[in-house]
Amino acid sequence: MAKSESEMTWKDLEIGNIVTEPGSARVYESGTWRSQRPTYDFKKCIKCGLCALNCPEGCIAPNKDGYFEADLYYCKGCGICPHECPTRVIKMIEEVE
Amino acid sequence: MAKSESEMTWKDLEIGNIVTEPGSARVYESGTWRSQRPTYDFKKCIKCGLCALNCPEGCIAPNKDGYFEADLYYCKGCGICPHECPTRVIKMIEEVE
Amino acid sequence: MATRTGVEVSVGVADAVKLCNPDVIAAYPITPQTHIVEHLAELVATGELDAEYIPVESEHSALSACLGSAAAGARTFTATSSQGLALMNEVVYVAAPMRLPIVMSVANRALSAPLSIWGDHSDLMSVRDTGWIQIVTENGQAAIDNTIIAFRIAEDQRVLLPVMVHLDGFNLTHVVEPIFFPTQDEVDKFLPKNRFPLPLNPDKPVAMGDFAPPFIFMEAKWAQEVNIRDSRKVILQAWDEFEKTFGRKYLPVEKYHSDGAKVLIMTMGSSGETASVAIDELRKEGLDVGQISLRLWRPFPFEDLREAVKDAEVLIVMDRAISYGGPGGPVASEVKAALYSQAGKPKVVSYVISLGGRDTTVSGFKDIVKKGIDIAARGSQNEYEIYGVKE
Amino acid sequence: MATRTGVEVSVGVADAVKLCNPDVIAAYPITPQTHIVEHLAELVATGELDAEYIPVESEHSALSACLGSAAAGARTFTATSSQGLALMNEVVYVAAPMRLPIVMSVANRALSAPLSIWGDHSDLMSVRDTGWIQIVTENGQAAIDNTIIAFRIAEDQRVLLPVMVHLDGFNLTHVVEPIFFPTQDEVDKFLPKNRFPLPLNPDKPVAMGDFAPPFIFMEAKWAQEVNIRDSRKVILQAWDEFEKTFGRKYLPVEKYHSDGAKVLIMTMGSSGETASVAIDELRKEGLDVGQISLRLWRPFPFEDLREAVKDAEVLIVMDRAISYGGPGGPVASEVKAALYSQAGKPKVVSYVISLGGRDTTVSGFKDIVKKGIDIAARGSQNEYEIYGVKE
Amino acid sequence: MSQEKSLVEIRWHGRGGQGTVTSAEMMALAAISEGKYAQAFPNFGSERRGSPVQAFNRVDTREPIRLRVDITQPDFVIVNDPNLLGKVNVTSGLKEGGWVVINTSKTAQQIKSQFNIKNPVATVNATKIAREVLGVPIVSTTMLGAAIKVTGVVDKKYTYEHLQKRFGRLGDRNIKAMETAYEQVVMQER
Amino acid sequence: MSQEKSLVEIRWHGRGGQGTVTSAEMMALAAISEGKYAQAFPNFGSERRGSPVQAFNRVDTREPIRLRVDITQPDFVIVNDPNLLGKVNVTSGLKEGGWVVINTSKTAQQIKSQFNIKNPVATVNATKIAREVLGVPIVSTTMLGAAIKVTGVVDKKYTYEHLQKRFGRLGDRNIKAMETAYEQVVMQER
Amino acid sequence: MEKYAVYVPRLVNREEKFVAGHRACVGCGEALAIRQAFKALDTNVIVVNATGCAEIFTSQFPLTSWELPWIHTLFENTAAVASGVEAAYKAMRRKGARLPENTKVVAIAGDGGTSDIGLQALSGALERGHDFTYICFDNEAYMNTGVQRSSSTPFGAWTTTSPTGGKSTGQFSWKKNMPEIAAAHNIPYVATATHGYPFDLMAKVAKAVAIKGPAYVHVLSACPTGWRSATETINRQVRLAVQTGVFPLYEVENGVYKMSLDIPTLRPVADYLKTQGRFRHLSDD
Amino acid sequence: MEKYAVYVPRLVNREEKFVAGHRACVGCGEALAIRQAFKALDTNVIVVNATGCAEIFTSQFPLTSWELPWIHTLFENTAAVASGVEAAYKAMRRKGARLPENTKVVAIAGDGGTSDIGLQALSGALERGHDFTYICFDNEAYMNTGVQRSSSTPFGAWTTTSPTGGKSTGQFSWKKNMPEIAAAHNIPYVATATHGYPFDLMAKVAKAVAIKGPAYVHVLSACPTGWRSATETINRQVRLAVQTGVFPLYEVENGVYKMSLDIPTLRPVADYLKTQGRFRHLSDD
Ligand SMILES: Cc1ncc(C[n+]2csc(CCOP(=O)(O)OP(=O)(O)O)c2C)c(N)n1
Ligand SMILES: Cc1ncc(C[n+]2csc(CCOP(=O)(O)OP(=O)(O)O)c2C)c(N)n1
Ligand code: SF4
Ligand code: SF4
Ligand code: SF4
Ligand code: SF4
Ligand code: SF4
Ligand code: SF4
Ligand SMILES: [Mg+2]
Ligand SMILES: [Mg+2]
Repeated sequence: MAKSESEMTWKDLEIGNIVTEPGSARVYESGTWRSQRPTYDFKKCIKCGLCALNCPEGCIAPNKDGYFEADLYYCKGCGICPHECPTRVIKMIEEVE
Repeated sequence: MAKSESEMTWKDLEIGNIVTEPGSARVYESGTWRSQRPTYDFKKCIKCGLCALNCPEGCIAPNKDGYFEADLYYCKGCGICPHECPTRVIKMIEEVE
Repeated sequence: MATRTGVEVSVGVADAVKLCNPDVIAAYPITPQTHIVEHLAELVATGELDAEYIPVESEHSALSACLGSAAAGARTFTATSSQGLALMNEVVYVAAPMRLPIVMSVANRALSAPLSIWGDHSDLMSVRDTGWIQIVTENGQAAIDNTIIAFRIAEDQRVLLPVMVHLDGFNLTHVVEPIFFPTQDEVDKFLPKNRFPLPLNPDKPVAMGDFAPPFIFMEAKWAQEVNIRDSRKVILQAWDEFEKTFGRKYLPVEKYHSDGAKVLIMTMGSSGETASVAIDELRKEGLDVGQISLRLWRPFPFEDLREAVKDAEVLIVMDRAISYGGPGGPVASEVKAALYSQAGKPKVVSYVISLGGRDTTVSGFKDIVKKGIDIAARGSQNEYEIYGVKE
Repeated sequence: MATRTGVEVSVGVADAVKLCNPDVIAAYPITPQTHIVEHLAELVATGELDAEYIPVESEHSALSACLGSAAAGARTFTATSSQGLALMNEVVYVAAPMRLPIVMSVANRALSAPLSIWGDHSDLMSVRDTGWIQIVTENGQAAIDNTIIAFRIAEDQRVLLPVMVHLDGFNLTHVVEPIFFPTQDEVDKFLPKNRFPLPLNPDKPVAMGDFAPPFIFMEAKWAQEVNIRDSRKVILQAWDEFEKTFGRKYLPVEKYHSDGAKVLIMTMGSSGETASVAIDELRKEGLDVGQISLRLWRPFPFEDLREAVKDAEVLIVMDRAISYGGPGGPVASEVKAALYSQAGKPKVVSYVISLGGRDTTVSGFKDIVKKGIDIAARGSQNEYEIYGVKE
Repeated sequence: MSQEKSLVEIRWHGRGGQGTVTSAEMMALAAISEGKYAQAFPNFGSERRGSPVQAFNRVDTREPIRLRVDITQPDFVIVNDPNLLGKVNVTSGLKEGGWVVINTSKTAQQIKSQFNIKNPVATVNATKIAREVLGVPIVSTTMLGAAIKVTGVVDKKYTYEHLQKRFGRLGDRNIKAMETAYEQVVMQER
Repeated sequence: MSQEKSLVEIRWHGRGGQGTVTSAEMMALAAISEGKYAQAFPNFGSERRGSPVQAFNRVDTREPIRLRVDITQPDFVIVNDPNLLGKVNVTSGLKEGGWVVINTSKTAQQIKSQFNIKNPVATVNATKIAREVLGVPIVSTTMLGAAIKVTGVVDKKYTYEHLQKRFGRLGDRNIKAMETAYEQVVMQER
Repeated sequence: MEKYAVYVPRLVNREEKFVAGHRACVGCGEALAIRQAFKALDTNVIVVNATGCAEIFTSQFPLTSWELPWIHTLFENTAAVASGVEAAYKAMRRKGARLPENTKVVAIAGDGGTSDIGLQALSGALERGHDFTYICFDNEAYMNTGVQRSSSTPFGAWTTTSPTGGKSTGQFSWKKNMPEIAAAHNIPYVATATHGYPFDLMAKVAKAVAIKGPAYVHVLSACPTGWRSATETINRQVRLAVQTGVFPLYEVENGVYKMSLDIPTLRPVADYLKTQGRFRHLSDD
Repeated sequence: MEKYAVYVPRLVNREEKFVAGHRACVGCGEALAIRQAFKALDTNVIVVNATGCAEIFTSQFPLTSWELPWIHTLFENTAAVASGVEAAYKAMRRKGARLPENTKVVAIAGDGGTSDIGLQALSGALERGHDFTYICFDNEAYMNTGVQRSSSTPFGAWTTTSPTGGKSTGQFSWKKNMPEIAAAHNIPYVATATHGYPFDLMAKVAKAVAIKGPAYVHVLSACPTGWRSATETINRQVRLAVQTGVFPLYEVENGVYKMSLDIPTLRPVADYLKTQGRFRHLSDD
């Protein structure tokens, strides 16, 4: 959408308010919800991908080195990934102001 | 009811149109529906009461001699009772005009 | 060429649906709608109609299945009545704002309690806020013609709204009468193929039914309102086009000896036909009385109504429903509201008639007209009048 | 003695229900009604309230269970909102003609689609023909007081009708505010024991819910209509009595600086409180404007309305719902109809505001009043106006 | 309605499940095929097997029928089931002079005196005809023939296509039954 | 409304599941107990655990509150969760000169420059207080104390009964947390 | 016929709670089954009735065929209404109201009102554990509205909405197994019965009502009108359903299944099908 | 954890059809389970979604978290809407419309939308044999509206409408056995799964969708908000439900039951209960 949500007029609406852009919620920064964040000790990582499979946000993907890392734009800091990591790569730390 | 159905006014109705006389449908002569009627050869009757138990109208009861007999005010002439009578007491015959 | 045949109106409606070649029919039986859906089931069973007939487990699911079907881009039909319409109430409300062009026949019948399988317009009134286009018919021909027309209106790209075609239970649905049927070719020409613009389709995913926070809800509802109001011109076009093709004309407000008449009665649905016999007789008796009848209930034809009553001094409005503890007849109430600011507007007398299958006969209508004129002249204690209740 | 406490209005309503000592509560959760039923569940769990709480599987069953409960002679409460009210629509229609004195709180919320959990009056309007007595409240105190009053009205032997108490979702339900609570003793005195005259009881079998052929249906419906119209006097008595006991007065049409004012705005529900702030400011600015608000929606207070507007030249009616493709705001439509035949009636300007949680602020109301006066003077192209839609 | 009344109203009496509505329907379909205006409709409501039921016709030779109310004062009454006599008031509302057409083995005279009927009565033993022609005592089409003869509202040949269509391979036999009753019905003015 | 404005409007910022609504509720309950008029209400809508949420108060010393609309121009803003700064525009609509009360270990000066806040800022390390007094970092009652101090809309003693009632055997500790924050909050005008 | 089925007068209560003068079709199996069911019960019963044939043929205003307190409200909410009645009695009794002893609630509905439109209300009431009995009178279609298919209509049966034709040989789906679904709710008692075995039926209904908690009885009820069959043989028809294994008679008590009848060898299903016109097209080929 | 659960990248489709940026609570098991389920599927799927958490957190206007065609209409009609979509594709395809190949319909709903208010629509759709898959994400209460009990709430669990108090120890009734009820409909495939066993879950969902005819998958989904539990251990919580026998993992294929996991000795149920605040009052005594 070109317009911001709050600027939309009734004429901007698709028929039936249908949303035509799949996956458009990707613009939403769910990372603002986070109170803690994952940190990594990639040396231990076996690239098994279990962290990614078990992230409710679906925000973990291989970084440029092929290590699985959270996208903090989305990560809500639930702390699941450290629990699923078989090799204890991940640790949660408090967000700071 | 004192008044006939078609004479009832809105003021004659109970709250919520509740019917306060249990079993009042007994006044309805379902026998007018009949095209055939049961006849009896009571000599064969063992007074087992199966005919009564199997009459959809519930209109069979012992007569003054204790034989089970249909009340023609209600009997619709379905022909079930002869089929349930173990001793073939009952036979259906056509109603005549 | 159209053929004239005798047919039970319900069967005729089903045959009309068949001519429209729907893809999906989802319906639940209820008296007096049953013959419509039974005949459709029959047509599907024999192969005369190639459609999926979904024998759902309730009316709520009937219309819900229709939502899914229409959203997938299929031509979709259902029919119901009374309790069925009430049971699907929540679903009725969502079809219009979702812009799903479903066509539904409603065999009008009284709403319980007490249970009645007989006709009135309480079911019709229960959905008057739902945003469906609503056409009310007064004879078999109108019911059948408007079933075909309904698909055209609903699926028009400028409209994309669900349409209800109301026909009175029993008084229409169960009557065998002469009907002119168009041919398949004629219907094919009149009714273009369905092409719902944004269907559910993996090739081009869309999301239908997002929830709307306060920043946008009111805009969405206003868009809906503008849309149904604007559908008026498409409806008129469809009726015009229908007349050109088939020779039968339909108008939002039908007139019968109404131009110039000082006294008008206003009807909606099949009782209008009986009433017009009364009008004939009254005119023969020398009374300056005419009739208008409302065919287009939603969008409400404000302009047509105002035009039709502009010369009248007395307007007697018949309703077949009561808004209990409220304004009495909903039609009369809306008519008064519509005329409220008009200069020289008629006196409006509101009559509730024919609830739950009670007939209003020709002499009944004559009686109402006479009483109505009297009330207009001398006033009444009542917010509205009711006709034929045994005192 | 009554105590003044801060309480969330929903919790207050539940506490009020508790004071009425109901036997059965059957309810299904839906935002923004949830806190009412959750608190009732809590009161039952702790033993503070001795009642059966039936956690039904849908709203349809919620009200259905209430039918059974009330028919058995038990004091019965439920609460719902929006989609829930729509889903129980068919059941809502049967409660009144069966004369079952159920009390229901409705936390008013917009009807889908699009889905909105926020407030407006579309749900309220969807049940306007159903024959329930309907009280609309504009603040927490009114919601809570009228919950108690509702039981008294419903179970009055002259009434025996179900009663809805409407309170705006969120704007009332979710606000903590100061409330005066009556004591148990006071309530016990105000509210006699339930004695439904013909309950389901093996000692004296009755049949409830016979079907009604055409020879009697219309009589049954007329009896229902007379009954709800006559309930008016009982309602007024109950409010009088309430005032005597508790000192707070309720009227079918509430007035605020309205006597003699040339311009009136009419509101219903909680937005009326914000509006009255606007009225104060406008009056300070020198405008001769007053306010009336509708508290009794059914039975509609024809007399009170006419009396309240008799001096007004302009009446600006606010609606929080649209009858799509129809008359716009249902309240304005009924008001126009009610005033149709009045001599010297005001010009009525209809405004739809605050759908789906959109706020109308003090300055919004001021704007509406000014625009409304202008429209009354110069006319408008529109059947009604809508306020605050982004163009 | 500027001219003489051209409308004829007919009431049928029978029992639920015996095809009374079919009689009326065939009557209307035939009249429509003939180019007339006609209606057929049942007694609105539920029709239980065995219960006394009614069906109705309106036939108008001149103009479209606009009446959409019950028929309470018929011009003709047709009684498909003789057992109804005495149980149901078949002549209720029947116009003076209006014929009652009855399926019976009795004579009109017997019927009139037994059931105290003032109106003229036509009789036909439709049950017998149906048994013989159709093999079953279902008289809906048979009584149609008698009714057509007595009411004269339609030429019986217009029933053919409809009977064929409705009864498929039993069409011919139903036509025969109709025709037989048409021939055999006895109209006795008094 | 014939006199000076007696109405104070407050907005709270926190996260779903952290008791922000409780803060506002306690504030209103206390004010009402004091005999004032007050409202507390959440941001209407769904409040997901973790999501940024708001809650509101109106307090009026003189007259009943009739406003039933959102608060868009608060007199005070209270920020229960410091992580929201920079993510949520906490000063949106805040009246000129209106205080922002923030749970933070930083100084007002640091906060103001880091987040470019023009309004006066009061700070309190509520998380630390809560951890110490309650044993958990849940700051709803702690921040209540700071808010009471800065807004001055209610005497803090009127919160006691409500904190006791809401927190039962943890009531005293919550009162302590509230009082501690009340004492420790630092109001720095610029 | 059940072997012990003789000398009814000694075994069966003579009082009728469902009286003569009703308007069911001639030879209605549903009327018969209802009569038998309520013969098995006492007068301490409140009846909650769904819309359907039974409701219509017993309750034309201003009359009633019921000697028991009876309520009908809608088609699909029977179990919910029953829940409300049960809860009301529970609460009022607990709170000291003077009420008759040991009041029982019995809900009755057709197969449509049970397995289709009323299923959810029923499932909810069973799950909540109300003390009531629900009896489904299964005539295998929506009969009251003129024989439309329900989910309880057997595979292949003709109805007006499962008609036969070039593209259809009647009902396309298998009969929904309602007793099984009820049993999956883990309620104390589920049973099947039919009016062809009246003593079995009566015993089961009596047991169901006596048991504390929800009980479900599923009663096959012949409908000569909808089944296109003879009226006089309806008992034979349903007995054939049992004897061919089409409709087994059994009980499920606290999860334990028990067959009610010993049928060493089942008769061929065709014996059953040929008694009814609705299956005629099947035997044609 | 499943033993074969390593090297996900090789085993699992990396594409997300349910994308990041949704608004589920931190640590939502339902969001996780949905993500896993749709990872198991291709892009040929149309999603029909009931009102509930999943619908709300994925569809705030004007955005959508779905890469698939998706529709939400109401809370209780999900299976009926899915019926309509399925029938529409069937009819349009038969009549020659150009449509993508092999389109599949997947309906998703919460436990409330499935075992309570949406049960009837589901039962009807299963009975009619539509070719679709229904997945119930069971978090054991009405979470979207703030944790009210459903019929799927386990016995003893605290919710806001099964609160604890002098007269109540939480939920008074036993958890409705939804998979069993689905199985009683004699459909080709029924399975249970949970996000704690993601490969099992994905395999079952893929199988369900591949099978012709109706399939039902019941997915236990932790809700830390409603369960009053920690977010980081949700997988452990649901695995304990399996390992204690509280939530067995199994499949029913054409009526044949098969356990999915070999658990020689069940762990004590208390191990499971103590992970969640909603059961706290139970361990108190
Ligand atoms: C909501 C609703 N839909 C439809 C109907 C119409 N209707 C009344 S009874 C009935 C069928 C009843 O079938 P069943 O429950 O099997 O009982 P039966 O008549 O066969 O004994 C139907 C469809 C109704 N009354 N209400
Ligand atoms: C008819 C109707 N009743 C109630 C609601 C309110 N409501 C919306 S979602 C929901 C609960 C959903 O529970 P569940 O299906 O278990 O899904 P969850 O949110 O737990 O994932 C409720 C009660 C509604 N939307 N519609
Ligand atoms: S903390 Fe939670 S949200 Fe963040 S990456 Fe890990 S699993 Fe995903
Ligand atoms: S789970 Fe651990 S080891 Fe596996 S990819 Fe993630 S961080 Fe690496
Ligand atoms: S024929 Fe039928 S109705 Fe008559 S007595 Fe025998 S069983 Fe009863
Ligand atoms: S069934 Fe036969 S033997 Fe038995 S009582 Fe009846 S008539 Fe007599
Ligand atoms: S239709 Fe069938 S069930 Fe209904 S009354 Fe007639 S025979 Fe009985
Ligand atoms: S309430 Fe539970 S299911 Fe809903 S979004 Fe939050 S964690 Fe997920
Ligand atoms: Mg049935
Ligand atoms: Mg849930």
